[in-house]
Amino acid sequence: MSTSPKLLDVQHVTVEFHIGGLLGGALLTAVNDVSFSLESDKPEIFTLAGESGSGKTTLSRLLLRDLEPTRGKVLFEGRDVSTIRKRSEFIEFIKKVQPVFQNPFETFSPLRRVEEYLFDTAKNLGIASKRREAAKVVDDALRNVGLSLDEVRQRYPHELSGGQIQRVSVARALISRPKLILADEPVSMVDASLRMEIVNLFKKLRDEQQVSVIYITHDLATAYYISDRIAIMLRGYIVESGPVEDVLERPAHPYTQLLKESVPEPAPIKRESWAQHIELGTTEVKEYGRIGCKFAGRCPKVMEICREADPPDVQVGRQTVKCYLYSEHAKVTDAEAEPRSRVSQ
Amino acid sequence: MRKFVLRYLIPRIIQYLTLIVVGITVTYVIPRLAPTDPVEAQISRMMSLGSSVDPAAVEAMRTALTDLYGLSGSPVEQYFAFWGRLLQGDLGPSLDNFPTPVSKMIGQALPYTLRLLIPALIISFIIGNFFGALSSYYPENRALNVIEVLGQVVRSIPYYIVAIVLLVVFSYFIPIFPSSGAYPLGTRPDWSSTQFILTYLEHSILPAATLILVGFGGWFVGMKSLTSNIISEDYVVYAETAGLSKNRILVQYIMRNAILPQFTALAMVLGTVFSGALIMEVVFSYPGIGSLAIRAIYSNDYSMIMGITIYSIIGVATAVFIMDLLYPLFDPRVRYQ
Amino acid sequence: MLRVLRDLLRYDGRFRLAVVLLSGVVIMILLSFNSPYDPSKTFEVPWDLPPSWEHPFGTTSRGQDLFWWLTFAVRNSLYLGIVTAIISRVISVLVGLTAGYRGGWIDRTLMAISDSFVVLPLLPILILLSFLLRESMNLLNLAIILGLFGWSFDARLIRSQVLSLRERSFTRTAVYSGTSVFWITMREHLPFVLPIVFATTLNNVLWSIGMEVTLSVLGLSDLTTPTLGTALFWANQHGALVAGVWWWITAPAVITAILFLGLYLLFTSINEFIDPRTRLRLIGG
Amino acid sequence: MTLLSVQNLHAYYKTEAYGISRTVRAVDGVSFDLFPNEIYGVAGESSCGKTTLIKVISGSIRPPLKAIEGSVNYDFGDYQADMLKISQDELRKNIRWKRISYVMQGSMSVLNPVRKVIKTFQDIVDTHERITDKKEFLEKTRAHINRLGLPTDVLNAYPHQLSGGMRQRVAIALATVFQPALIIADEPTTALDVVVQRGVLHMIKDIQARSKNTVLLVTHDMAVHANVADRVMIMYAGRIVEEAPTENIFNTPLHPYTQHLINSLPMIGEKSTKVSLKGSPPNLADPPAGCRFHPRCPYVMDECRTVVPELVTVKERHRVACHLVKEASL
Repeated sequence: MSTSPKLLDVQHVTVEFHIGGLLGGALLTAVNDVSFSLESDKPEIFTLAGESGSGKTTLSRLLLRDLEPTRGKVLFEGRDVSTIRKRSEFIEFIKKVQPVFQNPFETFSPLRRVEEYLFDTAKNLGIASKRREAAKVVDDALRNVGLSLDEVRQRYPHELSGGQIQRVSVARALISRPKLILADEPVSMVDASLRMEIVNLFKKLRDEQQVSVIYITHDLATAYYISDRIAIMLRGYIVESGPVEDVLERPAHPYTQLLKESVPEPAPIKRESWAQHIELGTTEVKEYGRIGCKFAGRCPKVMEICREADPPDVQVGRQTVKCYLYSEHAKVTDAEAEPRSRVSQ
Repeated sequence: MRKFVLRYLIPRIIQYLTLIVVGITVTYVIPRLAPTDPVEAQISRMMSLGSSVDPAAVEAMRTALTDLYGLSGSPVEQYFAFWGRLLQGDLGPSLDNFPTPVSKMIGQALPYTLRLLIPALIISFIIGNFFGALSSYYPENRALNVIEVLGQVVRSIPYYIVAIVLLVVFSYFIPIFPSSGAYPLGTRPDWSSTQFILTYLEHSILPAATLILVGFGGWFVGMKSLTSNIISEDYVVYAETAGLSKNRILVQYIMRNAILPQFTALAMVLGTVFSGALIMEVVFSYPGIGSLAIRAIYSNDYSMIMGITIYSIIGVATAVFIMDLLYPLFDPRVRYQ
Repeated sequence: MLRVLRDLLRYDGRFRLAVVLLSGVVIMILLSFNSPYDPSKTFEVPWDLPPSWEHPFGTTSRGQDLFWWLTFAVRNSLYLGIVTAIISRVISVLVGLTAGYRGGWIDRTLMAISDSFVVLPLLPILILLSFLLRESMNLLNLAIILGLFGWSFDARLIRSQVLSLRERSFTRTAVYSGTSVFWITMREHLPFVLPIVFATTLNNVLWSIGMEVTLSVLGLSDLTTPTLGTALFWANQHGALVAGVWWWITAPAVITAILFLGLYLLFTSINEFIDPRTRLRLIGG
Repeated sequence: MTLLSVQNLHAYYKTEAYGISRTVRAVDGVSFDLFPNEIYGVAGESSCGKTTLIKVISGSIRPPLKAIEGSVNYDFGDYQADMLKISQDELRKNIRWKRISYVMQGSMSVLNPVRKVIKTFQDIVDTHERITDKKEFLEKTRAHINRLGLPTDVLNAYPHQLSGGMRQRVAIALATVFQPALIIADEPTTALDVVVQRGVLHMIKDIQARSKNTVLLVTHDMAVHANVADRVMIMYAGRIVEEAPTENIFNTPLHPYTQHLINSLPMIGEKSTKVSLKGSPPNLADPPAGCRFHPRCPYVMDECRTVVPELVTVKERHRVACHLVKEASL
């Protein structure tokens, strides 16, 4: 048991957005009572997976202190990040936590040379004070991602490929030798032939430099490839989490099951099963407003109780599942509902 | 409906009220910036014009002026007193035509301005937008390119110069239009006589042309830049790929979408267009608010100028407010949030 | 810089025309420093002479050589336009950046005020103001007043640009590179805001020169200073058209048109050139 | 019968700004055939020329794009057309939508935001078959929509009221109102979530199975091709590198680029290490000589640097452009 505080400890955070005008409008819960943590002595790649509107991007902004939670706390090395007020504290924070963004062509201003961002980072975070020292630091960081300062010097973003920029983006994040990197869909806009080098980079960082990575994605295949643990998000909730092999090889939540089935395999072997008819949900807004389990509207195993209240978190094997199917309560209702469920099968 | 009221209507009402408060406050503050006592300066200015004014009238004017400037009591009291009178529609008497109320004179001049301004605004809006869209959809067309250059030139030149040029050309070098007034000097307006209405129209052609010309340039240029963005929108490319006729695409896909921001722009330029109309009236000695204003300037009729300013602010603000309220009729995205 | 000029001259017809038109204007301005006549003096030359070699633009009914008098007028009008533009640029950039950056109630308040200024009919307000301040209305004061009224629309444009820039990823990259707000504004946002500032500067210069013409024609500016507006005022006062002295009206009107057209073309062509999209196209994006 | 025959097509973008002229050789010598009743997949990375190819074969060539050489011939049975010579009028009257329809990239925004969905249907139908009976049109449209599994009320909605997936399905419904011989679908599911993507692709497959027409499916996502396409063409830097039935492409890929594309894709349940190719796709304004893939190819030979490999048929319906393969088969 480790005595040092956890690297990252997310405790029951909820983010509500007020949509609409000054007086009216509605409350949208983008992140709903989410908790998870990363240990400081065991670097890992933790994936937050979900579709658009699942709240994963909001959650990443929260972890970067870009947003404040409506309720709950985000502790980084024991400190509540919402208490970071002073600029010096913020600089200390971003020395240890760094982001990598989704769109490589938006990460750097199209009108600036990319190396400037690396020099800025080195100087602002106090890694190097002189330009020559900084050049060394920048070059080291770039070599870390398989590039060098000579390759990117004087280059504008559009002169580099998406894969190169994304590597520069990782290099920038590495300059201050952070403990945690938040990568928000880092490969979704990178060409397939260049994608794996970036994904592999995260593995290398974890294994060789003890950097933990929070990998935010909608792509379950790369998530399976690199992560240690995964959390599946749906409409603001984490519906299932655990070691990636367990969650993706034997998904317990019906939503995870549907997601996994829907991922087309890059081989023409499962064409038939993939082509089975599926039920597409109602519009997104409707699912947000639903009471009880957000998936109830299109769940093949839906029960009465699912529409009444939020399901509890249940431990199933090594994974945690937010579903009545596995709760004590469900067993009772299940028994009552048995005849019907048999008919439906 | 409730959502519409809360999200759309209330912010607009707030904006409307802000507009009036800002405008009226500005007009309240301005006289107080004057380095001299405005009342005395005013009276001495009037005296210096040499007209023999009897002392009782001067005294009455002094009271009226002090009242008008709202110079009794502390600044805060003055400010509220100012509002108090405004809300009663009391803008005081004209100093030049003492004691005819300013409101009455403005009321008489306003129809002339509006009868010119509104049709000119509508016509320039329609043809400017139409040709602007046309010219960006048919970039190769020579005639449209010539129109564009004209539009750009006219748009960048002040109203006054455009008016003067038209005046010089069409009533001095080529005298086909009367040069001043809304009807010949010495005629009395008689709205039942066709003869009178015809001369009235004849006199209005040049002033209206000035307004339309300048407005046309503005709408043309604005529409052209809007449509050149819309032309590359997916739904236009799609409609072309689907083989829709050029006319249908131009009207239903390009103009229909580009016109929406133009409606917003219409509300924003009302103040400018109104100002332009005033200038145009001065050039053509057209008997509207503009002429009233210049006469007031020459005769130092302060209360008239104040009245015109306040009425203009309220009038323009109200027009903008009404247009804002009409906007959702044209844009389904606002209608169904 | 020279290359940019060369490229613009070679490939942009608008720019060439602008250079031609504005050279004329610049030459006039330079000549004003060498004028044989004092513009404040009257009846130095025979009056009402039509244009001739000796008096290229003719002479006025006040006995002034119109050409030399107009050299001062162009200089003063341009001076007014530039001073106004500088003042209103400072206000609009400050308001636009602040509102865009700070957001929240500051944004709402600033924008409510600026929207009001956009919509208000300025001419009546300016008439009222000039009327009251007529005695102290010199060129500089007029420029300041116009500057105070001419910032609102541009502040709005800048704000909306900053709002969208703030949401773009590279702003966040800069934030997590530890860059301070000041440097983010200068390095990340200014290159995108600059074209707007530049384009609006033109509009503002033109607008203020036009406003001066308007107020002068109404007799509300300092009528002893030669400007394009006071030229027209004096011509009107003397009934130039009725008296057949058509050049007195035509010359300032034509020069105003040339100045306006020249500035307009200059700014549109430069503006297209410094537009980030064009720049991207040029660096091969 | 061949529906479409493309021979040696070259299509370039030529631009000029402030004296700098550029030629981007987006499609550079492409030949292939399309047959009735198949789903033909086109795969490749960004800027490999697949979007340009679609523009040319759908007759949407406009500056700066220019077809430099080659031919694009359609044979619809009752009507033949050469896409590079056809007049705009004829294109509109005889081909657009009635014979070739289009599901665009970013179909989310193909619907006019200020017009109800039904109006867009009306615009398209009226353009090609004058609507005389409004009621009949409405009934037919409803029936069409329902047959594709869409609820009737989408017709009375404005585009912004529909979800992304629903808009995409409306776009497909629009593309199929006239039973066209060819449907071109350009990245139809790129912006969609996997579950919705699956639904949309099912819809495309269903339509094709029912009307036995041809679907040209363009996407960078090999996994989609594996599950949807009958034949797949792989493009790289403006040229075809390989073309084969889906089974062959995935089971016996011959070109090193194809092999890499397939082997580098991670799969759930399989954790072996995947690697990327070195380097980046070339700049088409200045492509490498010889085989355009040679700077990145792990098996590069001298010949590859200078000689452009021809696209040769190695097996039935399996074509590949690689010097390695040529040697092996000799």
